[in-house]
Amino acid sequence: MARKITFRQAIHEALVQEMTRDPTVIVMGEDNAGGMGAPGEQDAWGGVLGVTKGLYHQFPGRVLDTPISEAAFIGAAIGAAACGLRPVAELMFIDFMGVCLDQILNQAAKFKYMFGGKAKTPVVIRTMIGAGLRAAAQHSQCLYSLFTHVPGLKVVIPSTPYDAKGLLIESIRDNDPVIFCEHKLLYGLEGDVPEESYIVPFGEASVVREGDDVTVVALARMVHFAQQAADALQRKGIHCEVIDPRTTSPLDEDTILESVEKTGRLVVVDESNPRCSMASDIAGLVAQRAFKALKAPIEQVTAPHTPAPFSDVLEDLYVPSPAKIEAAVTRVREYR
Amino acid sequence: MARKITFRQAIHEALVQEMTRDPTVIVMGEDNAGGMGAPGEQDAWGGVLGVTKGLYHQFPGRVLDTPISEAAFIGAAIGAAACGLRPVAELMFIDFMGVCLDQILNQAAKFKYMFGGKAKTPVVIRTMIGAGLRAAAQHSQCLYSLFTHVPGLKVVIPSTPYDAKGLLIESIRDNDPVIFCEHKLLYGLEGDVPEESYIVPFGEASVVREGDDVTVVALARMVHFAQQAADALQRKGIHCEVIDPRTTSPLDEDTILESVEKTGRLVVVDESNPRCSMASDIAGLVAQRAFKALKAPIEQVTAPHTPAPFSDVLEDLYVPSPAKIEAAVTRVREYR
Amino acid sequence: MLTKPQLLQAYTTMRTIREFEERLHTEFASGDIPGFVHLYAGEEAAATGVCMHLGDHDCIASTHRGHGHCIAKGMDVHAMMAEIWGKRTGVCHGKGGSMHVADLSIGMMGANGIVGGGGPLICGAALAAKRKGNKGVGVCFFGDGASNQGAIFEAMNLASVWQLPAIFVAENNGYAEATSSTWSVAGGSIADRASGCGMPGVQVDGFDFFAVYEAAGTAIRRAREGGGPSLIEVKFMRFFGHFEGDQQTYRAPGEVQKLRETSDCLRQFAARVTKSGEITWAELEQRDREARALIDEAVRRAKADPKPAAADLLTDVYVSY
Amino acid sequence: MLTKPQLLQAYTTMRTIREFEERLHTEFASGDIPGFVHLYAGEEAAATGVCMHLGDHDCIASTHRGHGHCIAKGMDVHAMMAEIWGKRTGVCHGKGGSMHVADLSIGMMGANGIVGGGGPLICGAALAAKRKGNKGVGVCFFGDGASNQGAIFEAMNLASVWQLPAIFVAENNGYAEATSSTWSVAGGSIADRASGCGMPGVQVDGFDFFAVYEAAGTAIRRAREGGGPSLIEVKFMRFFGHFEGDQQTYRAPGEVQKLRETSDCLRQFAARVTKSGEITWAELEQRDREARALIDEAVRRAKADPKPAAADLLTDVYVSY
Ligand SMILES: Cc1ncc(C[n+]2csc(CCOP(=O)(O)OP(=O)(O)O)c2C)c(N)n1
Ligand SMILES: Cc1ncc(C[n+]2csc(CCOP(=O)(O)OP(=O)(O)O)c2C)c(N)n1
Ligand SMILES: [Mg+2]
Ligand SMILES: [Mg+2]
Repeated sequence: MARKITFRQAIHEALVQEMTRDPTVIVMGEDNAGGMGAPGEQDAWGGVLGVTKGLYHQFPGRVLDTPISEAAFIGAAIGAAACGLRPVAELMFIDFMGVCLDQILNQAAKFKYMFGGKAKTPVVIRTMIGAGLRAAAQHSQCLYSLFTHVPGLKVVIPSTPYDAKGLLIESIRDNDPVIFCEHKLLYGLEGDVPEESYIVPFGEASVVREGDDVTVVALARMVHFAQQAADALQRKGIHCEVIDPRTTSPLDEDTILESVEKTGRLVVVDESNPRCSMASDIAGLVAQRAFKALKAPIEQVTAPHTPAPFSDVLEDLYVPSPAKIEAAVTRVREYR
Repeated sequence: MARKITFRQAIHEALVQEMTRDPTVIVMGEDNAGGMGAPGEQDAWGGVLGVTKGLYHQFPGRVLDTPISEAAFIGAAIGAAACGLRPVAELMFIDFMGVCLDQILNQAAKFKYMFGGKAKTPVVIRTMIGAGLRAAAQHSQCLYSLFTHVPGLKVVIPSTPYDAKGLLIESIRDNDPVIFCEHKLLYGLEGDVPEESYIVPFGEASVVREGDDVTVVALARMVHFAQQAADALQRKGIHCEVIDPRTTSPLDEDTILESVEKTGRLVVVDESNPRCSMASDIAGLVAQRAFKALKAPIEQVTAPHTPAPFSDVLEDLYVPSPAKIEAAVTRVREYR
Repeated sequence: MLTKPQLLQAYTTMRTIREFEERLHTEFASGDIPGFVHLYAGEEAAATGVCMHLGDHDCIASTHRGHGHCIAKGMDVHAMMAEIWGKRTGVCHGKGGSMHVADLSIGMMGANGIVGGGGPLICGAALAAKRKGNKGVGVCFFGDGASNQGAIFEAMNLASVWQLPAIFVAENNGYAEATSSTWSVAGGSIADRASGCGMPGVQVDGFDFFAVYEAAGTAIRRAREGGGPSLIEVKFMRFFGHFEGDQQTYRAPGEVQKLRETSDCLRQFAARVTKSGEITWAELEQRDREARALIDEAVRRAKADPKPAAADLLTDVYVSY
Repeated sequence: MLTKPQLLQAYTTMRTIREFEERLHTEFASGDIPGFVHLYAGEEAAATGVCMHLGDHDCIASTHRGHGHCIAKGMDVHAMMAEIWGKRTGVCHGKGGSMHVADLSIGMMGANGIVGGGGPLICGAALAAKRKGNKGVGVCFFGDGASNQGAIFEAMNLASVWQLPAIFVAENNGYAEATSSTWSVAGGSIADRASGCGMPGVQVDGFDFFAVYEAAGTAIRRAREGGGPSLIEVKFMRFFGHFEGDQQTYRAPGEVQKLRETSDCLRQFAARVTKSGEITWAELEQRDREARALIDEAVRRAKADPKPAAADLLTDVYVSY
């Protein structure tokens, strides 16, 4: 386990290993190779952030660039999945879901049910989430709460290179449509990642830190902020249990509920906007199913109910910070 | 107040009165008149359910039929709003949001913020929600939770003819983008509606029934089911306070919180699928802000995490029923 | 060039569709059928003329007006009827209904409640066929109204860019709900949109089975041989309203009656094959009777079939969860 | 037919855009500018040739590559520069940035982070102008990549069906990110897609200001007179990468250098107007100096300007809530 690679490399490696293992796995997206029809290098880009760079030559015919036609190519990935392939399609930013949502919401998510069980749609939609790159309102959203609302979809949100690789392999092998969310500020994160292929199962939260005082559930980049907050709190004698659900659909309810049974206090940290979000979803779950154990109000630490601002000073305020998490934990801890 | 008209007529009347009052109000949608280019009657349809029937002749040039191009015409309504008109655009079924979401999510909702406050987008998107018509998975969704998640949008969900008229008039006069959700099984509902023009303000819940034992928050058709459940419970000596938020964004948090302060018990009824829904949103709100008052777990009564089934027997099970609400209220009431 | 068995097959398919739809029209009026039902009567030559060229490894994506495509692609009529009645024996176990009948095992990717929704999907089917190298094709049926949906345009362009074995069949039946296609399709011709997407486009008379059959044959052969996608615009008119219950006041008085008299694909087909002597009236009438019996039996069984069980509500959402 | 002041105005606009973009290129490299920046250098003739015909009651919808459109439409360059730096003095108070510069008061409906997003919006602007009867038009700029988005196709068809005073300007700069438009635009010509939407479509050399100016004039006049929408495909190539930071390995070696030498709208313009004797080199050089000074000053001020205040985070979401 000593090898350290980045989140970006972990995703790349998962793709390589699955494409090697299974010839029905194909990759598609805008400039996933790059340079189609152009005079210079083929495979010039490997996606806007270079995640798929190299696959084009390694797997001839299996990495498809696309016109800027998300409805068509995301739908094509879905149709191909229904016909026996295992496409991994890249929706460059999750913010672009607005131009192709129908294929995901009304086609992929519903085939199996509408068709009386007689369909299988093993498609993975890889997409970039989150704020922090000064990319402004249309390129900084989380939006996974919207997909989590939709029955028939699975939603995967890794926070570490290890989970990114294992969850992506699991996503590709899974037989249902999966929305795989990659936080743009995590690509450079390094971590231990085994070279061999492995899976991280869906619906199993990771308890990234154990503690008896307050349960903190966090997703994606917020897992790291929660850890930072927990470090600071530990120095003050407050012990957080930090849980990363890793998949929001299915959600590992048991791990969350058991933790709250122990701590009696819950803070949910979600970079999303607050309304009808994963933060409220988990709060609602616990208020229903672990009520007896609760000793304090459930705090939700989220972005505000505003679009993402461009200016760095504003964006830094927009994203939940370790300090805000710390304050929320302190509040629920001190609540009587 | 003695005049009774239907929910459908109330919406029609609101449109007539606002179009009469303000020449910048225009109406558009697929077959909102009907018969364009065809040899027979002009204004042949008035929308798929006849809501806009008659407006075409009454307001020449101000009722626009459209090709089946939701992205284009919903976007056109938004663009026209930014340029000084007050369009009321009809998205026939909210399920079709998938083909036009970008214009709502990334354009209408964000203009004002992205442009530093220097925009005003007074567009109303009328749309049909809900199950019950045996219309199956792609024509029976609620989906208002998705819009509620999005900062910059307002979301309006009337449950009575009175509210439908007053809220639609308010929606048209409002200067922000409004998603106006009409439940398909409410169109035929009759109720008292004043002939004169009036508004129902946003962010003011309606307490449709007072009671001290359990707070029941319900939306759209579920308000009526909650009332039925409350009737039955009353006969057993359990007194529900039934609250209809009427708008989910903005949400009248105070009325809900005050009621829970009084009752200590909450059931949220939402026809949506459960995850990241209005049910969880309200549960999360109360678990954070009225925790001290809570005497029992917060119950959410929702559709299951499945698409809407076609067959009548299944659809009737899919939609939350008065019996299920009654059971949930009884559970929280008896909780010790 | 069609053999006698092929001719009889074509006629039988068209007649079966017609009987299916006429019968649904009657049954709907009696209030027995739940939900929305969109009938294909009048348009039989399109589904039949195209699907005659297809096998099980070829896929079609259909529309809200999908019964004809299903029958032409070989779906079991009782399973369809039961589905439309919301019965457990339905091809989708009663969970889909008329707008979602589907059977992937015969390459029928589903009727679709979303106008234009099938365009992207068929690109996927064609892509899968291309990768498998099985010479399969994907056919997307869509309406004149759907031709104005961005998804259809994007799919046509993508099919061309990827050189997919895909055929886009625009069923221009004159109306999208109450809106005339002469109004909604700017430029007037759906076929003319093909060149902007780098593919051939033709227009054919949709009441003429043979015209559709030939145009489809050319396009499908081209696709199988790696020649890429094509567009066929089929022009005709539907015999019923947009959906059952539609008052159709947007149509000219007598429009449908005249259509039924002068522009009926079944009558035209019958006249031609009997005139040429290839088939006798008696042979056709026998097919008529068989079709009627088939539908009678399908309806009888569908009515008697059991509804889904309560537990079915929660199944079939995921393969695993 | 352009007067000398008009010619000088055209040149000044193009030069200002060029200076703006060249300067941003340098400033970005020094790491000072946050976020994504897409430069318009090389394409100045399009924005300028079109917007010269427009007044404040005419609207434009722009793209992620929007600086040129903004300047041509009359936006204050300091307010733009400050916006790109995320300053409170920016035209959007620092909340939008390069991808969302907008000023509705001058009919500039915003750059747009969503490829193709402007098509529907401009239909709305054109519709509003039509209803107000003010002879205003709406112009949608979009790229070759955007031409494959359903929203653009739908918008063109809708503009035609509604006979809107709308002009669609396809800026075919050869690439969408790293993808060649010869690959992504099946059929090869964006202009050819016009007829399928019932409108005229022309192709013009985008390095030639006069060609763009004339084609735009024709289309805009037609629109003002109630003649409906048109499409203009402007062909050229960008001088920088897709965004700042792009290594551009997909381009041919020396491609940009050659472009700058042989296909520069500013050089071509200067050569023509000096050769014809309409304007002297000295007059042009004076404009060059003025443009440089303007940009210098804008950058100097933008750098010194204050950032937004913390409280700004929560404002401007709604008019009322
Ligand atoms: C995206 C979307 N928009 C609108 C509708 C509502 N709708 C259902 S069928 C229909 C008309 C379709 O017309 P056309 O494509 O010509 O097919 P036809 O009904 O004539 O067979 C409309 C508007 C829908 N189902 N999906
Ligand atoms: C809907 C959507 N898809 C993808 C992107 C990412 N993206 C931004 S610019 C761009 C290329 C646009 O190409 P083109 O339209 O030719 O404009 P150009 O950059 O050449 O000016 C892409 C793919 C986006 N912003 N929006
Ligand atoms: Mg039609
Ligand atoms: Mg380009």
